[in-house]
Amino acid sequence: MDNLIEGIIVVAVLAGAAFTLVGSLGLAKLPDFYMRLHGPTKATTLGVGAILIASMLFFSPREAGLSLHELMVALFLFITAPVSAHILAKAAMHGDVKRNPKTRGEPWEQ
Amino acid sequence: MFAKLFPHPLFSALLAVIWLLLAASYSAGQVLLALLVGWGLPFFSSALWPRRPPLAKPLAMLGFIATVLYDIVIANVVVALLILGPSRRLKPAFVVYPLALEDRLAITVLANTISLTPGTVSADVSLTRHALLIHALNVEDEEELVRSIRERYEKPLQEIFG
Amino acid sequence: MNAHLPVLPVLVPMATAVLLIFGQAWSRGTRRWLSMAGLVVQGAVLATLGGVLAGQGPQAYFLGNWSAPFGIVLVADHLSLWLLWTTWALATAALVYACRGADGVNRRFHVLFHFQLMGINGAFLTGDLFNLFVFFEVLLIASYTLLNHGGGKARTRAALHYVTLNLVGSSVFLIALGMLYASLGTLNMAHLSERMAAVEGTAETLARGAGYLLLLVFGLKAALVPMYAWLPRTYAAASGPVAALFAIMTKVGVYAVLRIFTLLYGEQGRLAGLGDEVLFLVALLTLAAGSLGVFSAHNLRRLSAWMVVLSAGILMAAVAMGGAELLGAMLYYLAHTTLATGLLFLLADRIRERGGAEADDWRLASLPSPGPALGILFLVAAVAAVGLPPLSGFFAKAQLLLASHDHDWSWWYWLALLGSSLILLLAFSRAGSSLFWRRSGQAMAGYEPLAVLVLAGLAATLLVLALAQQPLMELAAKAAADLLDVDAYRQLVLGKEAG
Amino acid sequence: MLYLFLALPFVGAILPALAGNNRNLGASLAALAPLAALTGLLLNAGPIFDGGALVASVPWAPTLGLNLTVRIDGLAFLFAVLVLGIGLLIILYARYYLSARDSMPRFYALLLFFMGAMLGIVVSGNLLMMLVFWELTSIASFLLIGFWSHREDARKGARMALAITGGGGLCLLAGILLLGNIVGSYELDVVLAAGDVIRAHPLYAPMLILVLLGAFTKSAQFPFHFWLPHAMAAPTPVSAYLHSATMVKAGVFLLARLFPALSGTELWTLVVSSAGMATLLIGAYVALFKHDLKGLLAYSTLSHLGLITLLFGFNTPLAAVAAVFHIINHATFKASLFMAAGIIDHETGTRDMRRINGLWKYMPHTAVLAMVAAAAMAGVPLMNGFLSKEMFFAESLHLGLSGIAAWLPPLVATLAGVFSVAYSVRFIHDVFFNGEPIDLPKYPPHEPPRYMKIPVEILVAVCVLVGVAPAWIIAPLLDAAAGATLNGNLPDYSLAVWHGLNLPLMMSVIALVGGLLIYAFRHRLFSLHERLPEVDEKRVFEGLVRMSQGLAWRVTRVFENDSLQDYLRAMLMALVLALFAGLWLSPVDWRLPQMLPVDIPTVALGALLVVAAGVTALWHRKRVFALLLLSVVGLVVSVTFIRFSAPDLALTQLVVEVVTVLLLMLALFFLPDSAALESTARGRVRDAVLSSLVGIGVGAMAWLMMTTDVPRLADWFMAQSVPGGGGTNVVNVILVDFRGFDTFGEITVLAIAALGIYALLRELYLKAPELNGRGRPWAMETHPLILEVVSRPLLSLSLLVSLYIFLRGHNLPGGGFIAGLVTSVALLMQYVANGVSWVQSRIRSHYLAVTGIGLSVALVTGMGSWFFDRPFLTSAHGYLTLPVIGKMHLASALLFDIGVYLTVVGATLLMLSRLGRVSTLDRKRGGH
Amino acid sequence: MIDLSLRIAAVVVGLALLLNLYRLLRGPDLADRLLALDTMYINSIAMIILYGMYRETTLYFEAALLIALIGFVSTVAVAKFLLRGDIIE
Amino acid sequence: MELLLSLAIGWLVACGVYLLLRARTFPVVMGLTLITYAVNLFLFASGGITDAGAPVASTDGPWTDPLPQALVLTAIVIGFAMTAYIVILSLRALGDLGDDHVDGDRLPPEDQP
Ligand code: NA
Ligand code: NA
Repeated sequence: MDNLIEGIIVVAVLAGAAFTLVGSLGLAKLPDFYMRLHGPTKATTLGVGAILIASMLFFSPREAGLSLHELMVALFLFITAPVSAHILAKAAMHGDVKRNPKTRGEPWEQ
Repeated sequence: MFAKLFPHPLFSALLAVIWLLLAASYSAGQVLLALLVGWGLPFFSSALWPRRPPLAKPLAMLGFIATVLYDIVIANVVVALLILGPSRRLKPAFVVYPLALEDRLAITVLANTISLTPGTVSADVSLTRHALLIHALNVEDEEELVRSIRERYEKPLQEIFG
Repeated sequence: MNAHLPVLPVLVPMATAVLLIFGQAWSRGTRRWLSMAGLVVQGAVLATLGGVLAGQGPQAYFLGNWSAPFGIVLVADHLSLWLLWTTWALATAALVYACRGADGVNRRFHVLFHFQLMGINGAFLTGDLFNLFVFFEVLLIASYTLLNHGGGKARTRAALHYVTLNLVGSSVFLIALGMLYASLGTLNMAHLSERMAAVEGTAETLARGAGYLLLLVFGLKAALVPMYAWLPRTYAAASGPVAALFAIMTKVGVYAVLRIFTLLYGEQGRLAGLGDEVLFLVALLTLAAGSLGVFSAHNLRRLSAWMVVLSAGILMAAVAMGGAELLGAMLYYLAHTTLATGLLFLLADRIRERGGAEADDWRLASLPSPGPALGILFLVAAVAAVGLPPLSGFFAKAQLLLASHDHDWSWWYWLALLGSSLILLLAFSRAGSSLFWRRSGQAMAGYEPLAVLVLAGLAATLLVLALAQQPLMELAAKAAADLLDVDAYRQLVLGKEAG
Repeated sequence: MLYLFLALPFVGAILPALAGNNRNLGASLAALAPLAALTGLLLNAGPIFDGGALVASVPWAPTLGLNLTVRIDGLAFLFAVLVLGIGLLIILYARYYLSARDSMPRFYALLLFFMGAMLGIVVSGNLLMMLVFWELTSIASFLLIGFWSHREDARKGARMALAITGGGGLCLLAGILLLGNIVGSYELDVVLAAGDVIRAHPLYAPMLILVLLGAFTKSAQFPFHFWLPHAMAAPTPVSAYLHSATMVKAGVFLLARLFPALSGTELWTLVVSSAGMATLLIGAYVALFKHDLKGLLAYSTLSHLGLITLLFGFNTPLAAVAAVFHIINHATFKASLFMAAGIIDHETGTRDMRRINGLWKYMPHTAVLAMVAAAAMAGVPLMNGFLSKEMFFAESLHLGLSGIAAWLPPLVATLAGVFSVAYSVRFIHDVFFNGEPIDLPKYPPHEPPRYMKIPVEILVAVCVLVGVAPAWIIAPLLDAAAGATLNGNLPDYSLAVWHGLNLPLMMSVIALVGGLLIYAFRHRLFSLHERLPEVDEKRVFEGLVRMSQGLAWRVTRVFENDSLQDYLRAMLMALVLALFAGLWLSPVDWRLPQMLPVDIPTVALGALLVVAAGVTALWHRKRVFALLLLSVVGLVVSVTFIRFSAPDLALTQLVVEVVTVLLLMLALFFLPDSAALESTARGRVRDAVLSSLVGIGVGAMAWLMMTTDVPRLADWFMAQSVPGGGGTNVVNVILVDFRGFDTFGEITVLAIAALGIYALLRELYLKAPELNGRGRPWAMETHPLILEVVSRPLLSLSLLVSLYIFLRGHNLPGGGFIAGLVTSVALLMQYVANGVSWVQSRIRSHYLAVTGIGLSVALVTGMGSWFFDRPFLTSAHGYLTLPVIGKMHLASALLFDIGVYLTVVGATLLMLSRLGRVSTLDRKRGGH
Repeated sequence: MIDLSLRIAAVVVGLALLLNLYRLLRGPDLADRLLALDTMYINSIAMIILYGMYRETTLYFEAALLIALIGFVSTVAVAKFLLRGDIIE
Repeated sequence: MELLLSLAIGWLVACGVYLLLRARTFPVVMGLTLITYAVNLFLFASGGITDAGAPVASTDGPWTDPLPQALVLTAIVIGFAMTAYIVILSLRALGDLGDDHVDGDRLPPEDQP
């Protein structure tokens, strides 16, 4: 049981870190702002989510009772990340940032 | 009367639960405090949240959340692969999504869901609230994207918010 | 209540200020009376405290009932009392003067005024170095705000400079505090003093550096070279009552050097006498800068502001030389110069109130004359400021000269004191003859007996300082003795088990 | 009684004001006090003539050695009589001299004030007290010389007199302090008895020079003589009083007073006699060439003062007697001459002797008076001036010098006598004879009012009486005065008119004849004199003052240039010096001690910090970008706090940072969001060097701090936190309990800042820019829907977090301050998402009041402990058992923390909501 | 095992932070930089949680919570600034 | 680690000071903020740095010195109040003086007395 939980923790930690990195990698390498926007809002959020799960599993046996307060962080992130992305996209459209020429469709005038 | 005392009853319950989660203690005192918090915060800040959202089927919310969480996990892998792969192959697009929802909260939930689920970010809501602008990282068929969002998210939301 | 006397000079103004926050809607008259009442109570507190000190000697007050060095302790000795009284006298004059109308410009004037007093009084009382920092900040933020009282370009510009410099100063203060804590492991001044006596090694390096940094910080407050240049415009820009009150602000810096350097870098240990030479040199340069400024001023505001710089030099040089007698004389001078410059600032303001924004510029000969009442008051202020008898300035100067005569640096000090006096004489005679004699046309409109009364009251204080110099000198001597009796201070704060 | 005597003139100074416009009454009232004083003095003069003194003493400032000692001996008596007596005559004279435009009460008040001060000098039995009155005479004379303040020459003359005599006063102060220090007392009795000690003291020379500087400036001795002629801008009664019997006599009085204590050394002889000699000659010479009546008299005064000084410089008892005698004589004849000059000025409207001629015809009475007085001045036999001058000549011959030095004094004396006769003759001949008046402003002149001449007549009578019967008239007084001057060692001297045909008489004859000859050839001399380059000391003096003022201004401007950058640079250079001096002057152990190991994530953090801060500095002109980088720095600093186990700091830093960024964003709306490059490359390099030095210094100190280990208070806090403070979060317990007073001050700072900001923003109208930094219009949508909707639940969630952080603060990281900031941020979010007006219309709470309540809660909590006889802020904590809830831990510190919480919320929101409104107002007006 | 994974994860997240910094410096637009900052906030949450696990303490948890809150607030504020210039209107 | 932290502090100070010496209000404020960060770290470091746990009395084992932390907290709050004040003051300066330059030299020079 302990080993299983430990295993899950290890996997969650590593996977979380990996997703985090991927999100940031996307931010670093993708060609235009709108495409970069996808990396952090999702991959990173999920990555942090995974690490939070690891933390819950990690602390629950150590503290008295279930350690669920990590859910609060997750909740916050899941509520706010899309809003941040949304308003960032609006800001970008207002700033007329360069788009990848392959992009179909047009951003809206702000 | 009830509505005045409990402007957002479901939310109150959620807050109480969160309080208990945060406190990580379930003693009688903490439960009482949680109830107090759950009632008090919405009550005292009701001026800043005047309209109670029209929730028709609150329980359906749970199913929706499950769907979304599942989508987040699955599709994140897809995005991760897209990111790791060569960027040249990506086919980004701005897609206009005609909204059927009318409630402000419902629209917001939909927009956020779209942003959380992979490959799409809701970039704008039209001033008339009749359409969403979505940026997709890699999309072959815009029609298909619109249709899948409609089916998977907007329909359930229409149910939840009546 | 007597048991809590040492904390009351901090709490009374604060309570007054807080009450006044709630009194925003009250009539102006009510607010004024409340504000005055706060000062009256404070005066009563000081009088009682004086009695207690005379009877029982210095008092320590352990806040939160935590023994030193763990909690914060306030120490009320005669030195604190001396400065508290000086502040009080100045503040009373400034406040009464302001209540004639200047306080109406901004509803929060009285609030800020009392917060300012809270900060100053706290700085004079605290026995904890970090707490001193906190009170410095209280008095600074209040002064920033008071400085802007009334608004206008000059004030804004001056405030920008003043605030920025002091923010840097505060940072330096914190750095010094960190170095002291790292090297001595405590923040209580008595405890620091005790540990400083045995400091060595790397801790000594840190403690030395901290000493220099503190000198810099307090030098900025006191407007010493090279950090004096901000002062003239700042003080000249402030509204009259505020500038008058600011006359005490540089003295807070002087006090801080006096207290900290006596306790920490005083007689004992490897760092004894740290910075004395530098301080003396810098003080003389400040005195020179102040004299040049006084000499080149062309309006009363700037003249008064430069007076503040000049007197900072005189005070700090005395601090650097040290010795019970000289410090007593220096405290007497401090009270005198604070009140005298306060009077000058109020006079300048009064002239401007009556004759317009530039009315105190004596190059403008065509303006109407400020009239005989202000003329006599100016004469009194000038006589005091220059150091002529029969007012306090003369005796202060004589005391300083006399008390410093057998010091190694006395020739420099005498030269500086007498030289600056001559320059003051030239400057003030020119100022007075141009402002009151050359403008012989009709007098300015707006003669106001109350204003004259307030100014005359302050002027009378200068005479009282001179007439009652014997008891005052004895009190100042007690203050100096309390300051220099480091062992007693430690004993008082740290108790018997200290050692 | 003696104090009353001294106080009389001062009290009397107020009296004339009672008379209003009645000039006679005014003068009478003015005369009351001196008359009473003089009468009192004369009635009590008995002991004085017996060689004793009237003494009274009370301590004033014993610490300083300052006692109020009145001591009237013969010398003091003599001067007091002169001061009061001539003063009375001046009062009478001035009654007629002053015109209706002059304020009589003011004049008499100042005159009496001066009289009192002068009286004070002469009767002081304590040197410091004397100094007090000495300086008072300077002030009074300044006001008197400048009496006609509308005249520029009066103002300038007054200032010059004050500058010189005041400066001398400063020297005298120093000298007297030294003297008192040598003797150990300022009491005159003690000082006069300590001559030997004084002369043997190593500080004798500097002390003597300082005292003499005081005396010489006051008595207008060379080279400080030039102020006196310019003081003639004063009304003539003032000149007659100040420059005959009083003000200038104060200097020679001082020489006389301190003669027993200070004289008798070569230094004394050298300095005093050379100053006297020079003044004597210069005065006598220049007097002859002055066309201005008062100018002539002024220079003759100089000359006579020089004579008296020279006599003291002779350093013999007999010379001292002669000096005292000449003081009396000069006072009488010079006062009468000034008055006569005043009458002439008054009647002719000018003082120019080239225009005033032949007045004998118009005012013979005055002419007679003037002639007698001038004869006294010239030293004509049977006049008082003759007697003292004979003594002077005699003394000049008996100095016991050898060689050329023996010839010099008599030569100088005779020469001066020659000129003195010449200008006296000129005063008479040029004015009363020498043809007809030329173009007088008032014509024809006639005799002045009867009473205006009475003072002159009295004085002239004295001149003659003394001159004819010195032994009867003046001997007792002179004995007393000279005896007092010499401290009782009065030599034998004879006051006869005829001493036989001797050398002094020969010198007198030479002087008389020579003087007449010189006057006869005056025209040739005048033209010769006019060809000499004229030295206008006044212009030199004023030029010097103006030049040094200009210099002072320029030097001041260099440093006080209103440049914040320069001020900062100066301060930072001092900082560098302080830091490096600290490192330099004490031992530094630079060895690498055992350190914490470094790990990769921390290095990454470090890299983040370094790059972000560096780029902020480099690219600060792209302001939004720089602000983002600043946020990165803030974030990294917070994480660093976590890395080193300071969770409370991390929390605080985080919230503070976000509020700061919000604030800066608000500000950036108005500030230009990019700036031009202003500094030169050289300037930037210089600043970079300065910055690096500061950074190196601080970094080195940080390094030393972390590598040194001393016993600290930490253990105690850790141990006491739970039992003493009732909380496990030691940082919070320190904040609200152990060092609650700091926090008390800290929230006060916050509240004041909020108040200040509130005040700053009042009536601040800033133009909201219509385009963004890139010249594009702003987005149309003010409050995006999604943000608006999400902000609603987010508020409650954040408040929940805030409450949570607040409640746990005493035991775990958190507390009132952080909770307060979180609440503020939560509410600010509402402002951002929904707008100022939306929120403001829904939140009624008055932030200022919230701030006030917060402070009050903290204050009242702190004072609560007084009811338990504990000091301010003493905390109480305990356990409370409640039904259902169970045992609850309560600490009064929690209440204090609530105060903190409320203050923070109130203050923060007060600042930011106010600022938000500034722009919105403008946009509303502009109709965006 | 957990320890090792935590160390590895911390290095990985550190790398992610550096990548964020790269984007922050690189831009090219303010929106890009802001996005990078926002990501940095989230990544530092991950870092703090990892550190808490490494130290086996939950004391740092609230810091993570607060970063989530204020990261959002500051991102929104700057974005609002870019859009409207005025963040509170 | 001590070296790293010292370097970071020194660097922050240097950058802050450089910004402080710029001619406009905004960089000055940013410089002050950077200096404040550095000073907070500096003051914190005065208690020495350890890998030990946070100063919470309920947990066992080693802990860091709590006093500097409390001091830094106070300093942060005060620094915040001051920063807020100077930000608004620079706005006021902008409003009153028409630009954001920090020096007053460009006002007409006062003429000589
Ligand atoms: Na003539
Ligand atoms: Na706004």
